[in-house]
Amino acid sequence: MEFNFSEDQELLQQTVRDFLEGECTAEHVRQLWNTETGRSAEFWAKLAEIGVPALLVPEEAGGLGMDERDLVLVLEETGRAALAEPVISTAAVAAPLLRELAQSGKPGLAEKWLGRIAEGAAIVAVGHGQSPFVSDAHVADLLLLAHADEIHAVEPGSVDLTAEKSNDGSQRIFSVDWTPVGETRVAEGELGRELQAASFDRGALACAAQQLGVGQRLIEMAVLYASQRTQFGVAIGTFQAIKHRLANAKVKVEYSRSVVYRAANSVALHLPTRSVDVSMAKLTASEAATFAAKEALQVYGAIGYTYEEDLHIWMKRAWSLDLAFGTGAWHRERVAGAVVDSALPAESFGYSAPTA
Amino acid sequence: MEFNFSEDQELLQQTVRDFLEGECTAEHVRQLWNTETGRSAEFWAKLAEIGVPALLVPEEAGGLGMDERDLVLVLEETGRAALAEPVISTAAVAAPLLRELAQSGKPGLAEKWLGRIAEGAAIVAVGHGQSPFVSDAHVADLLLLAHADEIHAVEPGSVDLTAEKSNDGSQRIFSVDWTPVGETRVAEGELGRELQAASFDRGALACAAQQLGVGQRLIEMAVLYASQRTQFGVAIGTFQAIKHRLANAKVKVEYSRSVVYRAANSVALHLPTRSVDVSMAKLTASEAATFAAKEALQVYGAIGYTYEEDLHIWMKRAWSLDLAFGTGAWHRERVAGAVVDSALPAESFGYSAPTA
Amino acid sequence: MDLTYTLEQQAFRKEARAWLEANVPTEPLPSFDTKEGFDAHCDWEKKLNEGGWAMVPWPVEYGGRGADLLEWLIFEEEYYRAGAPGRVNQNGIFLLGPTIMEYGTPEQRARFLPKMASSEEVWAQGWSEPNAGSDMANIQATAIREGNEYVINGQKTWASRGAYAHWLFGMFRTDPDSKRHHGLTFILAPMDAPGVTVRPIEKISGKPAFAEVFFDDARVPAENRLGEEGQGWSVAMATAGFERGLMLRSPARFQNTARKLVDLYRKTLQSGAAIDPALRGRVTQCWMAAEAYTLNTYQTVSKLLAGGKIGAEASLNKIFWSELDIEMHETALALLGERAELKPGSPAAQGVGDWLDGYIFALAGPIYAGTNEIQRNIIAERILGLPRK
Amino acid sequence: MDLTYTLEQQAFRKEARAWLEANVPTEPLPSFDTKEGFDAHCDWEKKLNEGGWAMVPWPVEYGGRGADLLEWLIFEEEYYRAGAPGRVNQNGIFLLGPTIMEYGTPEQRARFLPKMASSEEVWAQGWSEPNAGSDMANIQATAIREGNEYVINGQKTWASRGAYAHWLFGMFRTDPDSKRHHGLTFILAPMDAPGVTVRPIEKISGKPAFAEVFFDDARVPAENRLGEEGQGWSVAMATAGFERGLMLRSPARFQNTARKLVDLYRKTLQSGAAIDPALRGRVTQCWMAAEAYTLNTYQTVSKLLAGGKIGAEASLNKIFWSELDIEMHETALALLGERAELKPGSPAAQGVGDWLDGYIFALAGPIYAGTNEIQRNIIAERILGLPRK
Repeated sequence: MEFNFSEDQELLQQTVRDFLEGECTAEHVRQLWNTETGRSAEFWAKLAEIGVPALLVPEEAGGLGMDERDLVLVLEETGRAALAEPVISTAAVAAPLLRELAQSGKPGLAEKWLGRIAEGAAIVAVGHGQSPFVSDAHVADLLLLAHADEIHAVEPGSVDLTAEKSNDGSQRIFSVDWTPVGETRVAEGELGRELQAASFDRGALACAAQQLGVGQRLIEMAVLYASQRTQFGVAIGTFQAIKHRLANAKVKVEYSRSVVYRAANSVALHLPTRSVDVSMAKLTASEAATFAAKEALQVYGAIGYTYEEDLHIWMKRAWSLDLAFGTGAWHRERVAGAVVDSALPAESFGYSAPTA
Repeated sequence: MEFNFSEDQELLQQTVRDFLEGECTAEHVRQLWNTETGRSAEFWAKLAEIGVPALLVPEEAGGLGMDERDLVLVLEETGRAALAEPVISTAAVAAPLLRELAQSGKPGLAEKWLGRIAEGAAIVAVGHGQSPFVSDAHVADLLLLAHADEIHAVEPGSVDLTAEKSNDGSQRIFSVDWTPVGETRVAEGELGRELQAASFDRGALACAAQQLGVGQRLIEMAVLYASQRTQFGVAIGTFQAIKHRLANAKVKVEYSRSVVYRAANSVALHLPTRSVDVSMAKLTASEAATFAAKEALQVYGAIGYTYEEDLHIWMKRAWSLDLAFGTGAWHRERVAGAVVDSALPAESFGYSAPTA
Repeated sequence: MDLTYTLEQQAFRKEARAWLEANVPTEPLPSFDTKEGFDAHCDWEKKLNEGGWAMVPWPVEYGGRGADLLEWLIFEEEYYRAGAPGRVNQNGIFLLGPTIMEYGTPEQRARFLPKMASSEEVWAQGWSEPNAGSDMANIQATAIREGNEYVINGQKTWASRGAYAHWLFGMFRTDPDSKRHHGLTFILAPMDAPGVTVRPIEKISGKPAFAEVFFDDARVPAENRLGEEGQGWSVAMATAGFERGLMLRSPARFQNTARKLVDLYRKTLQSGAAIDPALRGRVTQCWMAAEAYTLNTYQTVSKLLAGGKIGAEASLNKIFWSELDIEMHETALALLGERAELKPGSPAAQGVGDWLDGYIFALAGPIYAGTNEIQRNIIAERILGLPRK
Repeated sequence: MDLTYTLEQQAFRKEARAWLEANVPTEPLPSFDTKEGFDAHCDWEKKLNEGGWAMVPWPVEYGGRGADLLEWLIFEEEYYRAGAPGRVNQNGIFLLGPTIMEYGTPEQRARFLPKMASSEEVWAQGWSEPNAGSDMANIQATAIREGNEYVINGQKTWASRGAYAHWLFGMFRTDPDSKRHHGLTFILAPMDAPGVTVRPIEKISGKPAFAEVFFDDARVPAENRLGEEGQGWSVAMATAGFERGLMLRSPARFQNTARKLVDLYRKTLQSGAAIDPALRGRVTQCWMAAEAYTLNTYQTVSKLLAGGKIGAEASLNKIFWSELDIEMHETALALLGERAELKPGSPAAQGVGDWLDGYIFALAGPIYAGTNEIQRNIIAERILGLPRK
């Protein structure tokens, strides 16, 4: 039993953090909001240089062959930086899905795409049944779309996109009009359902990991502001009302951290508790981040309510991640199904462990 | 449109308050907790002297012929004083029920009991379908019990009582074992249902009115304590964390006040919105009082957690009134039935008023 | 206690309803945070004024209807019920108007009130400065008397309607050596005076909602002073009292939102979408809270009409409505699921995007007009009597 | 990261489970807040000690099992799973024991630890005084050195287990001219010494739970001092750190409650009783929070085993478990409806009264061991770095 990350994992996290702190500034994010695609091919190439899209690509396909336990800390950093690139769809969901398709006897698609993903030369968008929208469809070189119990690999030319306007300028979502045909079908039946479920859980886990970073960053911003802003002749951070708000936010963020890390482990190892563990992670981390957003806004006061202050960039990330890959209510209901509806006692970490 | 109480109504409230402040001290309540019945015939006689049980008894039966708009302020005071006498069952519910039975052609029962109630010479317990327990059954001279769509007037000798132990020392509740027979039946069918419903709403309104007083008193106690108790060299009431807790409790109590008064008006005038108005009152006032209890305890700290400090007398009142005459969830569901389930828009005070 | 309307009140309601039904625009006006919308709202105010419904609570002599507070409540109920446009001239009607009636000279009343009533002149608030937010007494903008003029320097911020308004009111430090709430004077300043620069501030939705106003040796005549020199704090406190109190947040506003929320719940249920079972109770609770707010307002109004006063109680009010407004919108967004993030114009939004807009608007509630932290301090100290220090 | 147990850990769990299954009393013991229950619990501690399971995390040399923190977690899981009695000797095992190991002389270790392990001597906490609660440094009780003794005067309060315990530990002011956390000394005092008077304090349930302890020229030998004279604050802070941290509130306690809550929900549903639809989500949320607490603890323990330290993080812990404990019990009471007010012995209660008892116990959570307000200050200042003043 060992709940620590390895030095290598922490080093990778630090590398990504250093890179994003230098390059993915609030100003950078704002600039992207004002571009047509909201995405930067140049930035994606830099992310590929430090290996982000290659993380879950097998080594034999030119990737780093890591798993979600390595990825989770990286994703946390992308949340912290409010990164606006398709890291969830391409790096966290599409890469392992293509790997699994290859394992199940469809190597062609993986051969074609995995290497390019690892190099940063291809972006893949992913559609799933829990949301009517597909993120990043406008910049995708390939779309992996769910339809009933099937997965289809669809070329961008054969879909019609309608851009929806998200409150989060980093979120580019589309209604996708397409017709499933036999040639695009890459999985169906039991396999299709399994891969859909695994992909959805990977996406939800990725959102949860980003929310950790978003929540932590919101608290840090509010702490900094409260330490500098004075009213009544003192820094507002000396007021108990301010202190206690941020302390409560910190409790929530810290108590979602281990839940997210455990879910990463469950996904990486395909544990039977994977879906429930992911739902707990998504729900808990999202509640923490949206709570932190609300408290941070109240700490900032009027200035936090303005477009020119950066706070809203992270607030809106917290809100949009909360809705992506299953809302909180949806995930709570999934946990309830396993915990409350089951005839058997739920699995409690440690407590339910069998003896040897 | 006039939402003020009359000078007479306020004078009556003040009279009751003065009396209870002098006689119904925390010490008095504690003493009663340690007696077998938990009730004082002597005290009940004094309440009768200032007219409390006579309030809703018609003048021709020796009462004061008032209605719930007069009673509501009196009940608020009984909550404020944590009075432990059967004022809800006898004065607020049984008296008007007997009056209505007389109006519907059963004058005998009213003739026998109403005058004695007004004089303080009779205590009547009331059983209703929302609770398995009957309060004050052990000291009752008469029990008015619901059974299906019937109401029965039962002599104490013909029921078996099992004393249940309430967390609230002022609450004396009993499981009542009895057999409904023809001779005890005083209402049935449509009339029985109507009278049961009206009685239940009167009881719930009475609890709500008491909760107003309980909530206000809890806040006052906590304010007093926080103004006197020093830590770190200052009164703890100077800390924002303490101030904001009690400010929040005050908001809740004040915003339940008009809701309760409106419900009193609806009950007094048999308005069609009566049941929904009462449910809103019971729920809102109970939430405010139980919230105030929790905040007051946290303000007191350890001392508030002791039996020898008086705080728990009111905390326990808030909790037991919360459960009496329908739990919060039950009342919320009743409002939901009218507001959410109905095909028609809900009646909103003022907003929905028709033009002449 | 008599919770029925008099015949006169019923007649008043009938008249208001008839006029509104005949005159309220059938299509929603564009947001008054745009120039186009600002002008359209001014036109609507003009129409209201011509119909005699612009300044309902003002005395007849100033162009009002002389309505008492209960009639005002009735008018607001009808106004929201009719879905009429937001009031671009709110600062004038509810804040500055009553203040000028109380503190203004006869000349000031004659000069300012009629054009306020017709919305020919729309007013911006100038309460806040960058370092005078919650700490309202920390004002640094100065107005130095020179002959028959005040020379104004400094900066105001969060001026609502500031982007397009014609006039601004606020406190300025006329005694540069004074501290805190001493030495302040309440001044009315035209926004087109030389030396006045307006910079709109966008709220998080990206729409302009406030403005910063910079004064650089701007000169206003001494007769634009409201009340005595150095008495600005008292004048402002009266004005702020109007704002914190019931005048700006009429119960009908929240009842209207609550009813829309109930409607959204029913429609979502009918659509067959999965709904978190907890939302049934939350929707009900929101509806009840809007009713509680209404009943409390009616009781307060009855008390005022009977000669009572409202003081720190306004702080209870502020906390209650601002938290309710957020809760109603959060509940609505929870009902919308994935569509909750769509902006109003988004193809798949089909009208639901107004809830997001409303949510962002509601989020300002606990911040402006005195943060809820300040209100809690006021409740604790002035109503509950907890020690200050 | 490897979230599986080693073979050794699995063997340890198996051994603990087997011993507990064979030895845990089949009937619940009476409350240790009664004399009868206290003695019964001491007997149970004796049995635990004989089985080698009393002082699991203590080193073998002091009668423990030398278990590391992970094994301790496993033992606690098995302990709660088996429904074993509450630990009457908690103050000794988790607070004073480790403190004596760290600060005690060899003689003190030999004198106190074995009898603590066997529960022959049960310890009361003497942290608080009437005017030193949250303000822990405001201690006024004195211990004045006279020759080879300290003469103690003053009063301690909220001494848990104080009614029947044999010994008390706490801080006393050895320098009467000192202020705040200076001049304090950590002293071990026998409760049967002349001049010591114990007055039990009943909690709101009417059951004694704490005691006031009065010292009137009570004399204790100087060798009962733990650590140096005047260094009491540092010793106490180490002890308090143990308390705020994970040692007293093992995750299994909350997982156990959460599982009972799920069970209550299922049974209530099966009984056909009407259930507030919001409770399904609340029960689920409670279960998740207990899991979150557990996972957080495992991660913290992994960090500690890898040589990390736990400091102010213990304050996060305190807030989380105390609020969770209340929420779980409130959810249970909401499920019980009208029966929620029944005490355990009430005829209609049929066992559900334990939830009420548990709720009253839980209500103390945000108060004792440093109120949650104090913990929030600590988090804000020491973890987040917000300014003190």
